[in-house]
Amino acid sequence: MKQTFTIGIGGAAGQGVATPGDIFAKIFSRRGLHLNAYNAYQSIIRGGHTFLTIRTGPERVSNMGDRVDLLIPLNQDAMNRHLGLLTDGAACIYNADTITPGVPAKGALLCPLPVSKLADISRNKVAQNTLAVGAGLSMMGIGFQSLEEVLTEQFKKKGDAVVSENVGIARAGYDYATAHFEPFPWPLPMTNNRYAVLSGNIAMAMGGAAAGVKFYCAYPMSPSTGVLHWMAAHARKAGIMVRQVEDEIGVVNMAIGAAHAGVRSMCATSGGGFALMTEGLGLSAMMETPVVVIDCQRAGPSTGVPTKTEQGDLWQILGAAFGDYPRVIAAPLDIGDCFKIIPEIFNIADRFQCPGIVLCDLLLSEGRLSVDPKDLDFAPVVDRGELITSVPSTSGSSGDGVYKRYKITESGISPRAVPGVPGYAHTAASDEHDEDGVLISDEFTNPTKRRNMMEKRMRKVTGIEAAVPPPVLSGSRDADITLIGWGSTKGVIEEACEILTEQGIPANHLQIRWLVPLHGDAILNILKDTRHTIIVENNYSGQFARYLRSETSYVPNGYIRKYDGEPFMPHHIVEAVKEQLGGKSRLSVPAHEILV
Amino acid sequence: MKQTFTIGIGGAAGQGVATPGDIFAKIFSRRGLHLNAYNAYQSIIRGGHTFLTIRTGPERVSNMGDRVDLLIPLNQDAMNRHLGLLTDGAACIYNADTITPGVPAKGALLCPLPVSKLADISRNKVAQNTLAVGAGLSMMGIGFQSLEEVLTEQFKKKGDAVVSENVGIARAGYDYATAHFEPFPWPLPMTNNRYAVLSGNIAMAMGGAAAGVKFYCAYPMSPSTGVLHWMAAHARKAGIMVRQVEDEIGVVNMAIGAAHAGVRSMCATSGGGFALMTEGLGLSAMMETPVVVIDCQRAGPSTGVPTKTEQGDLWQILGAAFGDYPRVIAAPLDIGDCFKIIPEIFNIADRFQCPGIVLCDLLLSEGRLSVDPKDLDFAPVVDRGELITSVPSTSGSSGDGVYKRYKITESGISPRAVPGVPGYAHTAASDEHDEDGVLISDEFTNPTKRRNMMEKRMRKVTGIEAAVPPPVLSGSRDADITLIGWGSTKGVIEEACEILTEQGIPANHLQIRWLVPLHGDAILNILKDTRHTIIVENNYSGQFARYLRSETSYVPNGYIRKYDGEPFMPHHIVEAVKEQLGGKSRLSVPAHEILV
Amino acid sequence: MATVLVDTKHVAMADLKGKVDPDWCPGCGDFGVLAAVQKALVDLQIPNHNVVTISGIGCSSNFPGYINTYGMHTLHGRALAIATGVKLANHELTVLVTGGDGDGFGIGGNHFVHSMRRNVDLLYIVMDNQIYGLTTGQTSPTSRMGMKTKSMPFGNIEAPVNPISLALAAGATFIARGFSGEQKQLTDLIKQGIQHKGFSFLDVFSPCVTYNHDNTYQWFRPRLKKLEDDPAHDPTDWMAAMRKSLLWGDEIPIGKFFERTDVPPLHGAEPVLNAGPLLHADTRIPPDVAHSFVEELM
Amino acid sequence: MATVLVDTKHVAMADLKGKVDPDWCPGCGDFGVLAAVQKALVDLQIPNHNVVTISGIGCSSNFPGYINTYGMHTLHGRALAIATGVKLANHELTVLVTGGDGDGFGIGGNHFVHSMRRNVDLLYIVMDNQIYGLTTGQTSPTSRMGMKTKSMPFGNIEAPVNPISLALAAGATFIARGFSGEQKQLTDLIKQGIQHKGFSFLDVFSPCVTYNHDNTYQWFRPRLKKLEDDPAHDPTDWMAAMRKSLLWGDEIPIGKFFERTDVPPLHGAEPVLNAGPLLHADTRIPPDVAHSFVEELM
Ligand SMILES: Cc1ncc(C[n+]2csc(CCOP(=O)(O)OP(=O)(O)O)c2C)c(N)n1
Ligand SMILES: Cc1ncc(C[n+]2csc(CCOP(=O)(O)OP(=O)(O)O)c2C)c(N)n1
Ligand code: SF4
Ligand code: SF4
Ligand SMILES: [Mg+2]
Ligand SMILES: [Mg+2]
Repeated sequence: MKQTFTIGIGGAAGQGVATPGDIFAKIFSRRGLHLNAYNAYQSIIRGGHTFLTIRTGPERVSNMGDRVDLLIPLNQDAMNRHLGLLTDGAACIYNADTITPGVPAKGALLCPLPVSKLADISRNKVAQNTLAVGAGLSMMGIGFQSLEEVLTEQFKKKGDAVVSENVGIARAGYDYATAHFEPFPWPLPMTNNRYAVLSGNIAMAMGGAAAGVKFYCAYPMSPSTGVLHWMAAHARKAGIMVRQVEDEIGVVNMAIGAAHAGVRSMCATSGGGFALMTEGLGLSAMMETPVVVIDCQRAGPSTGVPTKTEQGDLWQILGAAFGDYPRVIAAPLDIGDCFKIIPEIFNIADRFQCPGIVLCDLLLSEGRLSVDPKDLDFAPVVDRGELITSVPSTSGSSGDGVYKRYKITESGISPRAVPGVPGYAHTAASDEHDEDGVLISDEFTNPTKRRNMMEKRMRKVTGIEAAVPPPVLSGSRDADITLIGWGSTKGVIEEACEILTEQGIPANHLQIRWLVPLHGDAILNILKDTRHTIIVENNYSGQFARYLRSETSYVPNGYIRKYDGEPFMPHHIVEAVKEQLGGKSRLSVPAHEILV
Repeated sequence: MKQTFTIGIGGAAGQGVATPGDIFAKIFSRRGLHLNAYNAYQSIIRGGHTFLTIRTGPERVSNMGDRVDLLIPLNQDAMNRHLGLLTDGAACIYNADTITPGVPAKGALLCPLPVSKLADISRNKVAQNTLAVGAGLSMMGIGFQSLEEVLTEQFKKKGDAVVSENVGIARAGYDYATAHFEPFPWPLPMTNNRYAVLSGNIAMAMGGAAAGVKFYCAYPMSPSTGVLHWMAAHARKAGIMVRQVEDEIGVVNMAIGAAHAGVRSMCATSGGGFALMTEGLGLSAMMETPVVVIDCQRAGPSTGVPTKTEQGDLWQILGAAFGDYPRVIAAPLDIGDCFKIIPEIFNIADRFQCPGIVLCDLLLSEGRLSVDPKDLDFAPVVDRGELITSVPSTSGSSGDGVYKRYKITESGISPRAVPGVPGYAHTAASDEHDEDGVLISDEFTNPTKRRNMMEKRMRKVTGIEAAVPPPVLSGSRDADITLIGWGSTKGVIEEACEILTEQGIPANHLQIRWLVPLHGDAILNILKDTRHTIIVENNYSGQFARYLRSETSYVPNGYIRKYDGEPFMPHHIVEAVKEQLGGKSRLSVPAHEILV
Repeated sequence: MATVLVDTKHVAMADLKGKVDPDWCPGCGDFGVLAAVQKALVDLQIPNHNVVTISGIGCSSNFPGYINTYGMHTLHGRALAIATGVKLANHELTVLVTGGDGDGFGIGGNHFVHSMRRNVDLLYIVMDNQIYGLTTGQTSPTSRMGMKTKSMPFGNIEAPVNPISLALAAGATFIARGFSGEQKQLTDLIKQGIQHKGFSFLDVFSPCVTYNHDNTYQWFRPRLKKLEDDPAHDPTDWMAAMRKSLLWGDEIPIGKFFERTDVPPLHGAEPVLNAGPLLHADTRIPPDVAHSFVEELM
Repeated sequence: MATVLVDTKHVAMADLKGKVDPDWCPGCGDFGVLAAVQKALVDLQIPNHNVVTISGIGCSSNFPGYINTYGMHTLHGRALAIATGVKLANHELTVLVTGGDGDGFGIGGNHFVHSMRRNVDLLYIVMDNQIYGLTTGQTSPTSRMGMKTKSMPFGNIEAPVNPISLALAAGATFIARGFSGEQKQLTDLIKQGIQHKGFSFLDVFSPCVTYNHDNTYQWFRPRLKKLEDDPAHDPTDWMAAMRKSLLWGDEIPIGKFFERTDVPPLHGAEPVLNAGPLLHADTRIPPDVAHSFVEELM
């Protein structure tokens, strides 16, 4: 098993849960440690309950894990909710002035801080937080200097006095813990690596910049808004036109307009906004104007639980817009992949002149992960496909009378001229049209031309299939259990496989990244050699299982699902697998033990 | 084989193709004959080409059939396009002054009318049409009186002079044909039946009125607009509030508002408008407010071919809105069923407090069929479900402190109080909520409550399943071929089965009316005894085949598809079946021979 | 607007308390709007079961959960469409629509215009904080030019909408502006809006203390001038109201801009409703009528 | 608005003829609008490849197919949103948006308001026939009260929108009304609209001879009064324009209601476009900038 260490910080919105989280994250990543952070929060600005989990370790940390090693409850509510999570070897640091601890499990340590004695709480409202950070770092065996550095950076804008006040408080917590609390049995290691820590939203935004996106627009919607925020903040440096639009219908159509004029164009939303965009996707398909739309899923239906995660939009995406048309749909596997997937999907959308959809979710969008900076490649392959942005020097001065925008070709791809190129003027229409772009819906309906044009467009599917790699099995071919997942569950399934294998149940893992096209044959080929398959997904009805079946007829041996708004933890999967191997059921729905 | 007779009338929009069609239809139905009419038209007000097919006969006529017995081309273009359709025994009546015939097939008769000699064409622009109707009826062996009657009704508002002018012209055509053209070998029979002739749109509108719809709203969109037109014209008599709204988003939400206030509420649109409504469907599901939405499919993607038919919206409907929620989706099987299905789906939507979707298509919406008036039952069973519209006399004066709108029950159904009832005030929310309707998305997120509420809602699926009958096989169990279809293709598949059976290939037929829930087990049970199955549908990708597979893993032996905008004709299916039985291919895409 | 149906018991503030306390940030302007609405309903003695409070999505749109009436907390931007359906299905209900500036003027802009021209009989209260609150602080359609937010960190380059001018142009028949820090006037405007028979639009400055640091209580107070204090102001004069609507800067008018009472509300213009609310109508089509429908087709 | 990029050859009417002839009904007002647009482009000598004509769906929206420019025939109601994207991606293009009253004021109403307040640099021509033509004759947002159509056979009970007042309230910087029977003025207004740097709105009475028997050429002719014939009319006076916009009945003004030139167009307000159209921008983020993006996260 990997060595990891998890801190849980709980409190009300507005109590400053984020800051200690950020400080820990910075210190860990600068120490060359990996980390994964997940914040269970609510759609509320002040109050309620927020629980931030930061898990760190020298190796890649792919999910929030199963245990909390250090609990920092910032109020009584957080103490009451979470003390029970602590097991042998874990500790809880809390403000002894305001919080009464419950009875911890055997071997779990209570570490009360006499906050008002250690800091002037009338001057500093978040003194308890800073003290706790100091105390925690001391117990983890991390030298004080790293904390001093981070605090200095953080407060330097506010002047030396504020810096030294905060460093002083942190120091007091650090020293108090050194004197009074038993350190954790294994100090956190250090490596020479340096990681960037980022959310999936930032990753997708940066991925867009790397892909050459020049137009980004959006209407705010959790959990996708972070993409807009990054884009807006970096627009001028990156040379990207960023617009906030009146609604999501405007968003998708504005994005299509910009794409049609020749630039790479992207937008992001969540399920409700995506619902409003589907008509536009059909337009993109019919005009053969490539655009990339990101859907960051949250718990539905309808407004649902805006701050909670789910993989419940799959069928909405599969059914987006009416009629048949070519498109490409991908689900990033982790936060690093959120970056990588954007240039990839743009290349396909551009080459095949069709919409590209990225199906992300709150877990990735708002989670944070340490990523090796060299995985953030700002010079990816860019393939704009057959795009005519100026009169080709070979063709003489003009396409007049020759150029057919929707030329019927073997590949289904017709060279695309953008407005402004002399001699290539044409009309792109949402109505069915002939090779010249002339409507065959009004005066000139024609079943033969209609059929030919449908077939031309749909021929692109073959090309897209070839452009998208089939999925591969992770882990040993020879396993008792094969777990199948898609998108964001990769990390937690991976860890569940490791645990199962260690516990004597060899497990391997098939994670789907490209949803459309799916490569059903390749999947069946993989699955035919398995012993017991279970599809793991974060929704009620098994949306992926149903989709996989629609493409392959495949029915797995069992299902593990969760639809309470919270992500899977490794033990949820491990226990469900054992339950199913024991023959108890074919469908497991693990209960989420963390009350958030 | 059934005895039927088919008239094809072709001309430009604005040339008055509709009127002779209406006259024939009236005369046939009053003669106690059945009929089926399909108009291949274009999205153009004047010009272009329109081809109306009216098929009649003493037995039920379920589709446009394969042959044209009488062709009436109103212009040269129509002559050129369609003369080739005529085979032995058919005839073509045309204006000899303006139209030059081509060479007809052997045995097909040319019947030129010397129009300017028979009528004063400077006075009457559509004299050629009226002459042709008269001539045609004479050749069919129908007495002139029935025509005189219909013309008198039609023109009586314009005064006696107009009536007698038109009757005179018709008479001239009638007499000329009696004198010069050979009559059809078998005269059209008469029966004592009387039929109503109506389109699917009118049927759905009337079905709504019968179901007790009190609120109907829409935004015009072909081919659904006929529902609005009927509703608007009959609103006052039927006591229905009919509104035209600014867009389809407004439509679905306004309909939900009215439904929430306690009345049955309906709206209709086509694929593009439906795309804009999906967010609203999620709202209906989450607030548990029943609403019925009709989608009249037309050829897509995007604006597509607005006047052409397709069954291409299925996956859009299946994927409408994000997240999992209970709903019911039905596809009417013919125009009579368009009426019947509306009260049925309202009962289910009301009982299970969920959205109901009717998936119709242009073929039914704008086609016309003779229907026995007693099948238009204006007193169907109405079950509003557990609806509280006044303080229950048994419960004392108030629900205060007791009533929980979203009470967790075994069935998933919670009694629904409408605004205005004292003591039952509550808030219905699109956010996830507890039994009381209090949000659990903001301050009070709670994975356990969330899970319970999801499960409560989804439990309704079991009830819906029980309320919806499984499909049944038509025809002999012992058949070489089983054709599987859904919705509007029923009639043509039925006839194809008859033809195949007659030709020595015993065929039976499974037509799906309820799409969600699907009753996959019942279907598998039926299909396990079949020899060769073929799924027939009017779209490119086999949307139903893919859906059926997602629910059952079932893969048929072959597919027959069409996506050129035109409906199937029986011979398309018959020939494709033979081709597939011959092992030539598993997918047939018949070409449409009628150039429209 | 509302006909008291059954209940004649006295309506007190306590009767209108919602099932939960508001989770708005301390100091949020929306508290003041909630209090004023509750006070208005008490003053007008409208029983809570005859009131439907309908909202979209946003901090302000959480409103229906905090008041004990029938409530609908619907989709972002769609409250007015839903409210129109509610009103037409049962026009005896008092319909209140509550929401934010993003909800109403951004995504909901089309329903805004069309509900007004239809003169749907309801009171529409926008808690206008010139920011997207619930989504943690982006530019809204009423954010001023230059304002810096998370979505326009270099400052807004788009001119804001003017809700009052727009409402005038769209044909609302009662148009007013309030301030959540001005309870008495606000309550009075709400009462007038409820009593007005037609579309009543009330734009309320309701500061977002968390995300809008430009348009604060302090910023508003010295600028706001009550229209009722201007003896020359004639709320029946549409052009004058339009002129007033343009004022923004040192002087920002609050109060009633405009009212006309000569236009029937939508539900009053359609004879189908003459016999009373649809909710209570017979669902069966009379046999002779049904018969005539079929006969037409024969 | 447009910078001539490459082509300096003379633009003639014939160059602007579309691939097919219009399939509008004989006598349809839209023919006149098409002719006037073509004439205006010839007068202004804008090469066709630098023009993008963008429409929604409707009879009038078939426009792009009938003129030889780059064209986009998009979704019902969405042309303005798409046009905004086009303009921002390549602001050297001349962007024309053409469509119907249902398209623009009905389903497209929200983009109407917001594109105007953004002052997107384009000319928006609405062929306003006060009816839904393509869908065979339903009430439109500009249909007058009482008008009988297939969707309101007992007469319209909803007040129409007033596109000119609405455009004024929404902040369009050039606002005019034309008549398709008045070619010279119409051509002139189109030229002005194209040359205006910002959102130009041109509402054109374009009779539907097939479905609107109320608002015919005959109905319009005696009523229309040219604003340029009124010596007192000052198109820089917003309030005066608003007052004129209210006229409907015996006198209906056509001509330029309003123009202001002091507001930069949207593309001129965003420094990202200072270096030229995005279409020609380098797609690669410079390595040092990319490096700084990553460093922020470490
Ligand atoms: C279709 C859709 N798009 C986006 C959102 C996300 N969203 C929720 S509230 C909101 C804006 C809130 O601003 P406002 O309406 O001004 O209300 P406030 O929170 O400021 O009171 C947005 C964009 C949504 N719920 N639905
Ligand atoms: C989302 C959507 N809803 C409805 C339609 C159907 N539709 C096409 S054109 C049109 C209205 C046409 O009226 P208008 O915009 O005034 O144009 P006109 O035909 O009068 O020129 C409608 C409702 C559509 N294409 N898309
Ligand atoms: S974020 Fe702003 S609008 Fe929302 S509750 Fe807080 S203060 Fe009010
Ligand atoms: S229907 Fe009306 S708007 Fe359409 S082309 Fe004919 S005249 Fe013009
Ligand atoms: Mg706001
Ligand atoms: Mg129109």
